[in-house]
Amino acid sequence: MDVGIESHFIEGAVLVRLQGELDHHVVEQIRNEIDQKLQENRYQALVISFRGTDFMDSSGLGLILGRYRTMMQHQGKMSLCEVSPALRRLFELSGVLKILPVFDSESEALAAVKEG
Amino acid sequence: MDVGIESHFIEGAVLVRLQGELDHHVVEQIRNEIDQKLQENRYQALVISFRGTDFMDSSGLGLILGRYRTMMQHQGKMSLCEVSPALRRLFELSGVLKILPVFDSESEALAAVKEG
Amino acid sequence: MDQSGQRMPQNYMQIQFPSLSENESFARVAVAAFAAQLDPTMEQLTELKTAVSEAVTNAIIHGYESGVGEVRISCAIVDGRIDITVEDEGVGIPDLEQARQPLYTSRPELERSGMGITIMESFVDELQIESRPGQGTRVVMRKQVAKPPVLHA
Amino acid sequence: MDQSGQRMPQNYMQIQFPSLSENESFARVAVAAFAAQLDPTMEQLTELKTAVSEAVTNAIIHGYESGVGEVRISCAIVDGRIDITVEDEGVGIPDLEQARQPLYTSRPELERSGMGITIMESFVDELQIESRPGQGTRVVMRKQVAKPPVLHA
Ligand SMILES: Nc1ncnc2c1ncn2[C@@H]1O[C@H](COP(=O)(O)OP(=O)(O)O)[C@@H](O)[C@H]1O
Ligand SMILES: Nc1ncnc2c1ncn2[C@@H]1O[C@H](COP(=O)(O)OP(=O)(O)O)[C@@H](O)[C@H]1O
Repeated sequence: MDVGIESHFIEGAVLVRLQGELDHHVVEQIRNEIDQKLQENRYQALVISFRGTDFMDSSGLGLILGRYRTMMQHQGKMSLCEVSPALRRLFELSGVLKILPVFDSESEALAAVKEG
Repeated sequence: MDVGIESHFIEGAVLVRLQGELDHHVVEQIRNEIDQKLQENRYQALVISFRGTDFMDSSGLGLILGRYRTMMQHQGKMSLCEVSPALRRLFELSGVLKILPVFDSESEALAAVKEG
Repeated sequence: MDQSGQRMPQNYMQIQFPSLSENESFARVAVAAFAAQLDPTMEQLTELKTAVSEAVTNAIIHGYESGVGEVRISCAIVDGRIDITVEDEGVGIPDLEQARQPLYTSRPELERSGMGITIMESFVDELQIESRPGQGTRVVMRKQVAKPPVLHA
Repeated sequence: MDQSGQRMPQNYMQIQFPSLSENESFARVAVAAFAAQLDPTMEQLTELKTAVSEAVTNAIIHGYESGVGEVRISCAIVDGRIDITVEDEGVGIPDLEQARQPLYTSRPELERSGMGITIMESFVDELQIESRPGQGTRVVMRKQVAKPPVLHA
């Protein structure tokens, strides 16, 4: 199936690349994997890249907002990148754009969570 | 929708490029267009290219065999090209491979119908 | 036109499946494949898929909670418009007005965002929700995809 | 296992639509989207789509000839195998043995190739056709897509 998640530790941050169609079925399967990586990283920094995300619905928003809450609780930093116009519209509608920075490239998103 | 046909007159032959999914619905729509071009060409030569054909079922075989019959009646020449493994299997199963030459490229297929 | 002055659908389909999360992707792809005959833009297709995904996910998560029941989708095409109905026979929605509030969710523990109904509303032209507690929920979405034909008087 | 010793399906779906040629593509895409949960190879997916396309086209062209009736597809998944049933309530097949001959077609004037049933046979593991003249036709196709789970005695 389309489930795809690839996660890396890069310069103190967890970089998660989400692939395929991000719906409720898939989100249930990948949430634990992300949370485990965050624990290993002691919630320092998280970058989510949507380059490979072909589809997303509000279950994906729930995943993002849930990770945002966790990171805030631990004073961690978080950013998003490589967001298609369709996804940007969802992010706008749900207020994600107001609370999280969105960058064009992974390197910009990684630089942003390392600052300060 | 996926209906796609592109036809050209090239050096005395009709070159037809079939695009998309070749099923009964689509075949009904494109048969007349091919036959009209053949009439203009006085049934001299026909090359069908399947480079853009993503899917085909036995309705597509009916289209090919029907054109083959028409071309034979008029002592015209016909060849096929750019056939994917999936299509080749259908051609093998139905005996198309026994009566029609299949080439890798359009130029080879065109050269073959001009010979003799 | 039929007796009631409504125009008859030019095409329709129905699908049914158990409320398993594996079927969310099947449901939206099936509706998109049906809608393809209206020659939608990529944007319209994404909107339809997203709206269907929201309605089906709600039937699975909220309608049938942890149990399994049947989800039914019917689609009709009339004059370039697609009407999509998603139904469950689940627990129903006790307070529809509350449910329609952006960010409201009854299942925050599942990390639901509470944006499903808001997304449906903004991705289709017309959204209608009927629900009876204990009996189920029916979501009707209408979207004009292609131009309607010119009608003769 | 149920009473009869058959294993219950782990998932299923049903679709219904009028016998319009526009729906041929919808039907095979819907079945492929459902079969995707078995993680088929591209080749298996093409085989399933082709077999479904043949059965649905036959229901439309032969079953309902020039009129319009309903085509129904049901799919069930059991232990990595998909069972697909395509049904119509059309004219039926008077001589099944003849119909199954490669290259036999009752509609040569429509440029049918007579290869539909032969293709279904070679693209699935098991093909069963039941038909009653005047009442309709039911085509059942079975295909093992993923490995069946190891059963405990
Ligand atoms: N089919 C349904 N059956 C029962 N309750 C539903 C259904 N659809 C929506 N609801 C209720 O409406 C609320 C809001 O739905 P929605 O906006 O999609 O957000 P979410 O799915 O994130 O909770 C849900 O939390 C639920 O209480
Ligand atoms: N659903 C059906 N209803 C009635 N007749 C059918 C049906 N399916 C197949 N047949 C009969 O079986 C014949 C062979 O079918 P097939 O091998 O698919 O070839 P084709 O569709 O090219 O005619 C058809 O020509 C038709 O007479």
